[in-house]
Amino acid sequence: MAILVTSETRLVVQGITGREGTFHTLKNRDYGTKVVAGVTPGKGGETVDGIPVFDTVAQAVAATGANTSMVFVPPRFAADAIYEAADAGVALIVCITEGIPAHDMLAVYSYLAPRGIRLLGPNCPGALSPGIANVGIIPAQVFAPGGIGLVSRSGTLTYQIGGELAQLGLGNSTIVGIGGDPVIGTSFIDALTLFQADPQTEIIVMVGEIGGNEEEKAADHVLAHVTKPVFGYIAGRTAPPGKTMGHAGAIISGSSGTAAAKVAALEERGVRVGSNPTEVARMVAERAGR
Amino acid sequence: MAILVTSETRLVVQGITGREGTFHTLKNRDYGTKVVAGVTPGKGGETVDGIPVFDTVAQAVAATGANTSMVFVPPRFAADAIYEAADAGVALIVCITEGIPAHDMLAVYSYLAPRGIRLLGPNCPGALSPGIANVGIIPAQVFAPGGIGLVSRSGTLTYQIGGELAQLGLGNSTIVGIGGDPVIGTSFIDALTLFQADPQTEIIVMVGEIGGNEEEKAADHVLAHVTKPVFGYIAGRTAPPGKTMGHAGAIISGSSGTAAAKVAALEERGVRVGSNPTEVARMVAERAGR
Amino acid sequence: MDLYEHQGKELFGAHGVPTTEGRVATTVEEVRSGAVALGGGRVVVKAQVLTGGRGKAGGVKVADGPDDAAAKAAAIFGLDIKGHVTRRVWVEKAVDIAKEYYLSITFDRGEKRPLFMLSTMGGMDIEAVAVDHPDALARLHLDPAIGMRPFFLRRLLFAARVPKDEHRAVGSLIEKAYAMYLAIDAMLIEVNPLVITTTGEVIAADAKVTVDDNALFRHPAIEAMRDTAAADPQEQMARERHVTYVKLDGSVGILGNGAGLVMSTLDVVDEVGGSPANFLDVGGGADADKIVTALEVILSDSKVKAILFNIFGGITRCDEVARGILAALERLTITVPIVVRLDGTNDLEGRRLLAEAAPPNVFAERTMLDAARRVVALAEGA
Amino acid sequence: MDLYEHQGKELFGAHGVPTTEGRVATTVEEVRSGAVALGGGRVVVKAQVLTGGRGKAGGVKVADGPDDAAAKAAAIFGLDIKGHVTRRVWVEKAVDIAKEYYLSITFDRGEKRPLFMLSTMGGMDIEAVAVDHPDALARLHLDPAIGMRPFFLRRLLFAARVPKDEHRAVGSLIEKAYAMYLAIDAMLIEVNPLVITTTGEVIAADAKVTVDDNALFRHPAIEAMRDTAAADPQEQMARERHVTYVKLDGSVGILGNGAGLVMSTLDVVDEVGGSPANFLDVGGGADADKIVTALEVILSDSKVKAILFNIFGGITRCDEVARGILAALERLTITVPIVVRLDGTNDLEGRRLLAEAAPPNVFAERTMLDAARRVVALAEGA
Repeated sequence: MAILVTSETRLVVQGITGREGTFHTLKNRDYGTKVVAGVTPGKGGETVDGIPVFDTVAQAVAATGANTSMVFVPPRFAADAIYEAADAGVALIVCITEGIPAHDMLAVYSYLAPRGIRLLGPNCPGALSPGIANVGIIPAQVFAPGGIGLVSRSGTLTYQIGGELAQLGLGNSTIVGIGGDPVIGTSFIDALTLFQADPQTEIIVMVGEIGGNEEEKAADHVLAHVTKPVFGYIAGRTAPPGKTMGHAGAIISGSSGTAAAKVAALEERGVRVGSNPTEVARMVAERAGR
Repeated sequence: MAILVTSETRLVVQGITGREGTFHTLKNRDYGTKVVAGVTPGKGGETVDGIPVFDTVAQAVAATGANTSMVFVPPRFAADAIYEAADAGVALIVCITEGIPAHDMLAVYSYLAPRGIRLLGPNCPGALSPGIANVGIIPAQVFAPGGIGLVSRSGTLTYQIGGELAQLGLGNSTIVGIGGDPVIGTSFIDALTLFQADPQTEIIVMVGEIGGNEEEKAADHVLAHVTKPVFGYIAGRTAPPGKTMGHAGAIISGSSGTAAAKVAALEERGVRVGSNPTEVARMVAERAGR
Repeated sequence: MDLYEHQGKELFGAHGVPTTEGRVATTVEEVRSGAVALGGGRVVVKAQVLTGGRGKAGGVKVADGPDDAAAKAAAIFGLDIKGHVTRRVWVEKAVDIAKEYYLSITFDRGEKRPLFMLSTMGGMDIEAVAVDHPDALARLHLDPAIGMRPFFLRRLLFAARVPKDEHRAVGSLIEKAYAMYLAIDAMLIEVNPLVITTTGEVIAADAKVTVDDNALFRHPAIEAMRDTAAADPQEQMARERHVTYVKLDGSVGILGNGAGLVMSTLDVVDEVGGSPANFLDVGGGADADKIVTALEVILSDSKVKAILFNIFGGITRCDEVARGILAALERLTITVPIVVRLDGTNDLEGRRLLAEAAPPNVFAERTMLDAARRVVALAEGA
Repeated sequence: MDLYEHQGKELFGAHGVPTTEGRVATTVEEVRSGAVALGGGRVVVKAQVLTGGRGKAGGVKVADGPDDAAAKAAAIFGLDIKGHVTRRVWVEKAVDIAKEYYLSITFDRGEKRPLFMLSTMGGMDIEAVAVDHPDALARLHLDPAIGMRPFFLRRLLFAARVPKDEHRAVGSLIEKAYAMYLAIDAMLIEVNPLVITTTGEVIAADAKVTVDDNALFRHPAIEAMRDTAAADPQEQMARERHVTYVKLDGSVGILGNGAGLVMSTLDVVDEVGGSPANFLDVGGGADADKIVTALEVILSDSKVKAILFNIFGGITRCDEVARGILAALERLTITVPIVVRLDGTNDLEGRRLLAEAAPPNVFAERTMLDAARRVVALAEGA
């Protein structure tokens, strides 16, 4: 089954003709994702390696039945691109773009949330359901199909942990990078809910980092609603207080939001936390009986 | 059972201390409506004939569990009042105020609709469920409980037809005035859907007028989704083309939107239309076996 | 409230929508001096009337300079265009037209969203274009919760097949027109033609603008644009007194509360063989003074032979209406018979007041149909 | 990006938020002339540092005129406040304080809405107020889909128990502060104290403003306010080159792609007994030039004894990273050992490039843990 990105996914790529857009679109298609269209205003009628390009998302949806959009446009145009996808009736928008102003995303989120339109990201690596489809920039060759659902705020750290699991022979149902920006569309709780309902997923791994209290809220949710085993990892144990470590989310404010506080909150609610990526992978493998 | 306004209704009145606000609030309460609170900024802590007054709707909801708001404030403050009620968690907002700018209501509607918050009006007489509760300015003494659901764009014309029905011994489940402004919260279709689902309602009467195409859309809905008998009346048969008759909705533009076109659309879809209020009441009475 | 072309263009100028440069004139001499002030070159003289089809009626003429403009204007002043007499003209610099497009922003009450329409086949009867070449008229609703965004303009421009090199200029004009639409609470902004000049400029060459009457309280400058001289004097009197009045051709004066009920009353009077003299809605919550005022408006029409009061009180109280009728009988000289039907809020008190005063020319009826029959009989008997 | 008080107040002025009148000064003489320009009366001299607690540290002094202001300023210049050396002061007209309130607008990422906090117990430690008198600190989220509306201000003002006669002035200030919050893409606007003067004026007497770094592209005037002199020179160099760098105290230079992976790398290096010299995230899609730049930044810290490259390529391509390392070895003089771990997009090609070039001080490792152990051993051996 997998979550978010499945065999039903019909992908339109906004910004397909950019360098990165073309590169990752073709990688996604090569992996097996149904990439049905691309959008670049003014390039309607062209093709990218056989993929038809349209001037607007609405045209692409009408012509190809696209139901998922991947946004690969520069930050100052990204909010417009997300609105365009939403207005065109796309059900899932995966926004890879990094550096979108927080106020833009606040407005976008306020629009999408009450309408039930799902956004993954922004500033996220996308979602990969190994063996089925890949939407985004996750390096798929590292991962194999399996029963571990993996959700993470951090892109490359996700790969790291997924890679460690793969080393131990464990595959994934879906790997979801939710992004680390101040305003993101899909939260830990959203991903946990989807994994809990997904028959393929047997064990869930959530990868957090310092800052905010999303991991704590997710832990409450696990205690109340998740029956599958959940393992965790928190990055930023040695980050100095008050220093920004690159994510707006990774700002320690006072005592809450520290790695220690998050680890404690998770452990108290039955989520076992590994002290480094290798350890968490070993804990999962043990539970999975490998 | 009735619709919209029921025994579950707990009413807060915005603008309770105004002349009209006080008059109709007390009439509503005397009729049996559970009027639990009023709101007038700066008059928090006062009472209106025993009804506690609050400074904000949020305070009123927190203190009294109000779930329905009646808006009785001047047009330039009405949009703000509706937002306040929605933000405070009220599920149904009945807006009596007339003369609210259309752009204000466009923005309000765009906010309420995706969030499932129901608005009745603006520029409407409210809703009366005879014998149960009355929210608004409908003169309740004319009506008795019964099985006829009545929905109308026009306030006083609703009373006229309800009065004619009462003369013939027919009572009402609920009388709903949806208002005649360019942007209204509850449409004919919404009211028809509620009446169809309401066990008390046996026959539905819809009262329309010239302008727009809401009656035609409602007729399509009747044909597809309503199994209960529906009767209709359309006002404005003799209105001269191109003249505004007081409602922005009552502008004839070209051939569509005329009374003749609406009557034909209704009749074609199985809605029998009376040529005047007395006739439609007689038709309903015949069907009801009186 | 409908605006004249020159008023719409004044607003275009204030909101940065590129439009033609011109002058309003009410005399031939003003036309000549206006044309001089515009540089003395080729100008267009356009009748200012609140109706369409003025081109076909001879209300728009191109002139080769001030003298020619004065001559052309002389033929336009006084021209009757569908019942509207031309009292003002607009003299504007002629532009070199390469292409004519069509743009409108309307308030779509069905969809509850603004509707944009754009076509490269402007300058002609757009309703015919919509029927004969539906693909040539792009229609797109804007989601107010999203607002104006670049993608919206792209969708509209691509759908209308506007050439790519015009996207920036046409898009910018649309964006500004929409900003104005919001800023002035417009119900309609229509530009036909939207001209692409031979030098590539984009210009709103006409302006049809309607503003929401309910929002005029926040636009006093637009309210002040109202052309009271052109309005029917009775309708103008009614407007000043805040009652909704439309003059018709018959003999039965009609007064009611609520547009739907009044329309229905007209229909029923017609059905029983009478002919309504007017539509008059006193609105909700009318007090005695307003009733007096409304009667004055009705009686200013000398064709009225009898008057029907059809009141079903909700927010309006029947006792107030009764007091208004009695006050009017004292203050005004009313010779025509008045049939009164009162129902709803405080109806018993209202009927009692009238019965006690018992004025000789006031007749009470209990139902709308009976009241309509009575007033028609009285009007015919008069 | 955090702004100094005087910068925040400049923005307040531009957005109509009433604030104190003052001058920036970098010398005692400028303080004196500033105080003269402000009328020669009572002024306040305030250290301009990007940290809290300057009052307690002696960084804020009231002065009785220009000479006294100069004297007070002399003691403030050079003052070290929590590691921030005072180079600038703000001289402002003293106001007659009747009451001190607290106002802040923050970006609440959990609720995904702006959070307003208002209290009549301002001027003191607001965190203590929040704990000791939670009812005295009104908190209210604004729904961006509704925007700022009168009811929102009423809710906030009534909840904070602001006296009714101050609602208009305090509400107006809050409304303008929020308009500014939106206009400048602020993440925080804090006013403590918000002063009610003895004559009833409402004045923002302090200003703490943080602007979203991601939005600076549309605010060049704010970007230009950045105090490059006060920044750590290495961090400044990193910023100019668009890599995220935070200097730490250890000996192991660390470079990775993605904040989470880099933080985790720091943790693992610490866990195996090393001490990180820095946090450096080259971001997504770094090319060879950016790798060279990043190495320059790391090497500008002389404490670095060994460097760890931990790359898991997604949008970043490992072959580009390998090319960057080889280019840096050619262009820079690098004597410290570099441990390289490459995984993900184009990892085979990246490893091949390094293996073929085989530079003597580059050591490849296949796992993060092994790479951490190796670099710690090399740093200790160095």
